Amino acid sequence: MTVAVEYYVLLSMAVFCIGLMGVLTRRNALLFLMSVELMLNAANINLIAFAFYHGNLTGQVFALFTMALAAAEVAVGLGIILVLYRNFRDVDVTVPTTMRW
Amino acid sequence: MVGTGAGPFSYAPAIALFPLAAFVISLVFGRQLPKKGAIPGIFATAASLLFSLWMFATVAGGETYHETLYEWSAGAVTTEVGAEEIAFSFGLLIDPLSALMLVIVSLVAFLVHVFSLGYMNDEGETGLPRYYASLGLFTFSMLAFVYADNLLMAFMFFELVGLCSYLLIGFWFRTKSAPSAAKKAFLVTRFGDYFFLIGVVAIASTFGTVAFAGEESFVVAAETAIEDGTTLFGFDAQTWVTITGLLVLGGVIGKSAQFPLHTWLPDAMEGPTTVSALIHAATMVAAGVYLVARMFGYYALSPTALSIIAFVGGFTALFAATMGVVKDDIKQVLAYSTISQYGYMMLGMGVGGYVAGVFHLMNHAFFKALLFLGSGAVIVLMHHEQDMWKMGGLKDKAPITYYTFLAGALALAGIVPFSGFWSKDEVLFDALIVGLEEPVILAAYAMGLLAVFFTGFYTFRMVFLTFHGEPRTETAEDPHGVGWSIKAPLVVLGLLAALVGFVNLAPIAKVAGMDITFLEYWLDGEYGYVEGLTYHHYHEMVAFEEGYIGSETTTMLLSAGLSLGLALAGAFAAHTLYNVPEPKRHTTKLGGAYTVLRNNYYQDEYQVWLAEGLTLPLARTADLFDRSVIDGAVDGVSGASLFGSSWVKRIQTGLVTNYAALIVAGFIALLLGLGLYGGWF
Amino acid sequence: MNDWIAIGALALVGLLIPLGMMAVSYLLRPTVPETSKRATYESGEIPTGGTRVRFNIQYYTVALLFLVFDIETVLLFPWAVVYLDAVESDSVSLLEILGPMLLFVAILLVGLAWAWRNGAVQWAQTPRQAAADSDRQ
Amino acid sequence: MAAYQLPQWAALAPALLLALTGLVLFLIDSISPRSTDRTLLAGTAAVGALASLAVAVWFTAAGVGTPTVDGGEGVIEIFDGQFVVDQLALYFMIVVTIVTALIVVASYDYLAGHTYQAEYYSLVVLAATGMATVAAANSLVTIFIALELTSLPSYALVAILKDNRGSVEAGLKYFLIGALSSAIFVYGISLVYGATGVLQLDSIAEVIADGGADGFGGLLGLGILMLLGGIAFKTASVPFHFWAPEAYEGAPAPISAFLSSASKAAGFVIAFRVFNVAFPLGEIGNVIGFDWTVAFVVLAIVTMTVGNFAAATQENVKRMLAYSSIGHAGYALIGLAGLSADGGELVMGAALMHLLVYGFMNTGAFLFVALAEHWGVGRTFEDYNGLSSQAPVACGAMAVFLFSLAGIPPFGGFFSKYFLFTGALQAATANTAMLAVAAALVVNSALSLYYYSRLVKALWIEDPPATRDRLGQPTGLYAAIVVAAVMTIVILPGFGPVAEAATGAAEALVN
Repeated sequence: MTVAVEYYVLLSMAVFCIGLMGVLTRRNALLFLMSVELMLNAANINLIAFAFYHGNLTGQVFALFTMALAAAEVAVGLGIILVLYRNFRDVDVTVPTTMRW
Repeated sequence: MVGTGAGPFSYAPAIALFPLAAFVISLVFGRQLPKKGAIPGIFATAASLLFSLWMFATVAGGETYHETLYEWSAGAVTTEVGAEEIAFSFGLLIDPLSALMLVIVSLVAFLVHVFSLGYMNDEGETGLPRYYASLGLFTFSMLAFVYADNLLMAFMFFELVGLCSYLLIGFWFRTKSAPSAAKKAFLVTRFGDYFFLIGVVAIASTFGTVAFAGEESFVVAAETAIEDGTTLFGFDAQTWVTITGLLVLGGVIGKSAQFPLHTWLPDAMEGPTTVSALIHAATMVAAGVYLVARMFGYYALSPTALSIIAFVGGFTALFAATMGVVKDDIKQVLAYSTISQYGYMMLGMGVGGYVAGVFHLMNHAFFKALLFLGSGAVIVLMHHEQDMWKMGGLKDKAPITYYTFLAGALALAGIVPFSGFWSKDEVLFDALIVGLEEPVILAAYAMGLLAVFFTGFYTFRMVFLTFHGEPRTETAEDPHGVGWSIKAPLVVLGLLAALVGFVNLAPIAKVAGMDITFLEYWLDGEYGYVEGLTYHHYHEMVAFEEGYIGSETTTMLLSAGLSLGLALAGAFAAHTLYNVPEPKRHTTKLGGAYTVLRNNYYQDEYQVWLAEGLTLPLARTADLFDRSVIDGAVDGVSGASLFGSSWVKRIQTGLVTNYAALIVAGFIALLLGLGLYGGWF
Repeated sequence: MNDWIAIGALALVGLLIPLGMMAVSYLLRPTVPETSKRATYESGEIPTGGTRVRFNIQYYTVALLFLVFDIETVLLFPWAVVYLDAVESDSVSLLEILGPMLLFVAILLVGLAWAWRNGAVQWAQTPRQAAADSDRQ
Repeated sequence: MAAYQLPQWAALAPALLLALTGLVLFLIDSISPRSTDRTLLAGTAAVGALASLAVAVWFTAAGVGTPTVDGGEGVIEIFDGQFVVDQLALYFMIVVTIVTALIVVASYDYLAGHTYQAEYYSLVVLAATGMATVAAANSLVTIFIALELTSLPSYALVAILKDNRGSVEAGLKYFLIGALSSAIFVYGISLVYGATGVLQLDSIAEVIADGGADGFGGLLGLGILMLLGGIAFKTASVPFHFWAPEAYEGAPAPISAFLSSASKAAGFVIAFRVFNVAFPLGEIGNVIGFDWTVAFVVLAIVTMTVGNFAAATQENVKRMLAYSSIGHAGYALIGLAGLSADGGELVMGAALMHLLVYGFMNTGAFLFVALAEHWGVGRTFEDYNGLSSQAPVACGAMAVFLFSLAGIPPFGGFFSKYFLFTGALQAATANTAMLAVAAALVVNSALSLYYYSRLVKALWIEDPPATRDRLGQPTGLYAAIVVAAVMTIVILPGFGPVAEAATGAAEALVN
């Protein structure tokens, strides 16, 4: 029994929305980052499901690239969060508001 | 017959460039040069004169020149007659008319430069480099205006001429009156030029061309449009030609000091007399009439425009002549006579007498230059006294000045056989024959004829008061001597004033059946011509009927006799009243009219009232409107913008989570909007 | 559809069992509130410090290096998949098969060399290094 | 041509040279860690950027990308069309490398005394590599990878002043919004892939034309919108612009220049390529129900309005420039808004020209701010009062930049804006909404004149404060500023070839 592609899309949408929700509500930079990772993985679900649906490998390969890039993003992000902590003594993203308007 | 770039014509640009070079030299090195810049000016104008004569001779040899030298803008347009592109360029048009005018202008300019040596240098004026630089620029502008081959170029140099006149009239800028006169001249002529500019734009946008000559000219385009019955901007083609023609005429009326924009000219006497000679005889004022002659083919298409030109001319001739009668200042008399004489030229042009108008333009250039320079000589003699009542008896003390001045006066008054007679008579004859069929023209003719009497009167009043009788002041008894640089130009011009009329002896030609109307042949393309710019062609285009009293010859003789009789009557009246040892003012005889005339018919007053009583309140209202409504709106807009700005930038809260929320909200709004637009839901 | 009902039923049961057990426990247990009972460690050990302790920064750099090489394998994976086919095919030379992979690894090695030279894997710092480091800040 | 004897991938030489330069910089730093030999590092980076620029110019001159029928070398496809090197790609490579070179030269002085020299330059060069690769990317995969290659070093660069709270805050905000945007972007890619089954741009267009995506209109539309979001982030367009003011304000000024000029250009090249190649107008309308130009019309108007309005009352010069940069993104978006099924290369060419001119004038303006930061005079308009009396050359150059940004006639900015305006008006015949865009362009330009001239006034008219130290004349910064100013002016007589190249690039894409 194969699962219809619509369900995968629904699943990925759900994951994406959960990630988005996290982005909007989380104030901890690390959790923010994780939420973004969730959104990226939602895209990966899509890519792999569609690759399966369309019967080509493009999506799967692209999913690999996405993962690699997500990792790189996390690496840079963690670096920034570290200096954030060093400067603001906190990883709360709502703390740095010296620049506005 | 249109020549190409080869031959003498390739040197044509130099005619205008010489004075320009003189301008630069005087401006830059004037202070160091001997004579403070007079020398380059004299050499430049002499060179211009030689080149002009060369051009004249070449045209006489049957060649003409029409060449675009530099195209500075061209582009696609949509015009009323369907032309699809328009080019604005600088080009030269040398045909009989412009060749003639080049000679006149450069000759007068040359003589004025020479005269200035005596009038300005010897009198120890300061600021001479500025004076000669302005003269150079002025001559340059006028010469370039003369051989401009298109309306826009003409307009540009027309304006430059106006600017130079401002500089020259206001030369003695430390006095109170000169700057104000300069300003007035500038503003009044500028008022006319507004209409001119609108006219240029109208013509350009209607026909897609501003060229004077050739198949591509706006004259030809207008002719075609009238023949085809095209509707231009919602008007019948002929009506539109009339409208645009009259707009351009606005500039002419301003520059040529026609009623009602003549008021600047008497005031312009505040400039040095040499400048008056240059401005009023051959250049700036002549520019207006010359422009009418230049685009005569265009006016010929519209009888209405011609009638207006003729009527304005006739009216101005009489109107100014009456005012000249009561003036005491020698230059003021000449100023009003100038206005009056240009009225004649306009009258001549307006009745289709192209040759007559140009003829009078030429004669007037010489005799009026003569009279102004002569009056300049008198002013030098009198130690800068200009009031004629303080003169008298100069005849014996300065014979050369007297006789040359007398020649000019005879020409101005129109006494046979001096030049003014022939041309004025021809103008009046042309007016008469048209007037016999057209009542409006007849009225113009009548005014012109009446003005002849006044002309004779004021001219000889001036001569008698200045030169005859007993000296009335001490300076008149012991006048200052004048040098060769003053006498020589007077003699040259005196000869010309006496003799130049012989180039077109129309009445004698008719009576004796001789072919001696050389000027007519010249303008009719007997020698060289540009297609469509000949008298013959114009004559066919002018739609006026002509009538005669008896035969043509009878009419001519009648007209000539009438005008000569009136001139002599005027002269005789002046003789009886003023050619006595102790002349009286005789002003009481005029009664209330005297006050009116002395005040120039209150022309200045009503124009000042127009400016102050009408325009100023209007301007105040506009200013109020501008400050309250417009500025309010502008300030409101900027205030709202800045307020909006302070509001817009508040979105940037500095909280990154808010940004994320706003991004998502913005994205969803875009999604919903486009989804609704694209019909997804 | 029937399959899905079974799954739903399973989920329901999966939820009900723990909730039911918690409910039963709540009903049956005696409630004796005591201070020692509410302590974090009922054994009597007194906790010190917060729950969040800072780790040495070196963990972070090592973790990043691990991440890089972890991901490297992900990217090598597609290459490995086609490798055998490519070797058997005559149309591509060995250089063309190995070249990209070697280049990729070489670039990674440059990065590794840089990280090494810049002290990413320096577990302990000599006083001089520490001084140099503090200069950098 | 030599380009033919080289393997196909050599056509990517501009990007490869940049990548190589980045690796060389890493090697240098590996050999002597913590080196502060500024001349060596900046020199290497500058040489790399200039070499890349030279190659890109050479390729353009040699006719790469020009259709073979016109005597050119034709478009070069690499890796089965994953990359294409055409006129558009080369044009943007030129823009990117020019900006990179300017930045690198200017950074020589700006970074004096900074610890992370080698890292800084290699990150700049790597980001430039990403931008150059973006220009040639022809598949959503390569686009995404190149885009991330651009973004990741940029995040680090913005936050490179580790002890400066502004820099770190800017880096954090930039990173967080960037991560969110790239998540949205990649999700968009996945949806487009779902609807069409392919990721290469021309294949997507084929599938759409064949009706292969007919059943997935909603999916495809949502995907396209999400792609648009990712692009809007990169180009700092509303509503994805929120990171820009902070990032530009907090980052080191050369990096602000780099991000607002080159990185923005990279965003636009994606927009131009993706929307023109993958979703051709007309056909896409049948599938998703509307033409995407509508979206760009809205974005263009809103972006330029928000950018200019917010800039109007700023007190901080750098932040004012940051907002004005958003406004300019709005102008460039007109290039996409004005497209129609049967043309529009004119308006798009105008947008390309604007990006090139913008590369000079905006970079120059930010570099002036870098100079001011180098002098330490302060950040607000008032702090800049009367600088002209002490540094007339730099202030003259700044006046040139500002007037050019405002679109005052003698400078390059006027021409590109003028072409945008006429292009918008021309497009209005097919799409009346373009009239609103043109009107917005005029209104916003007028408003922009207000705040640009405020700065000119401060520099040239206001009196300098009594206590200000003598200002130095750092060679590198001055050189970069003067070169940018000269180019802003010189581009006017040289506009013919530029306009030709831009229109050619646009034509290659639109038709």
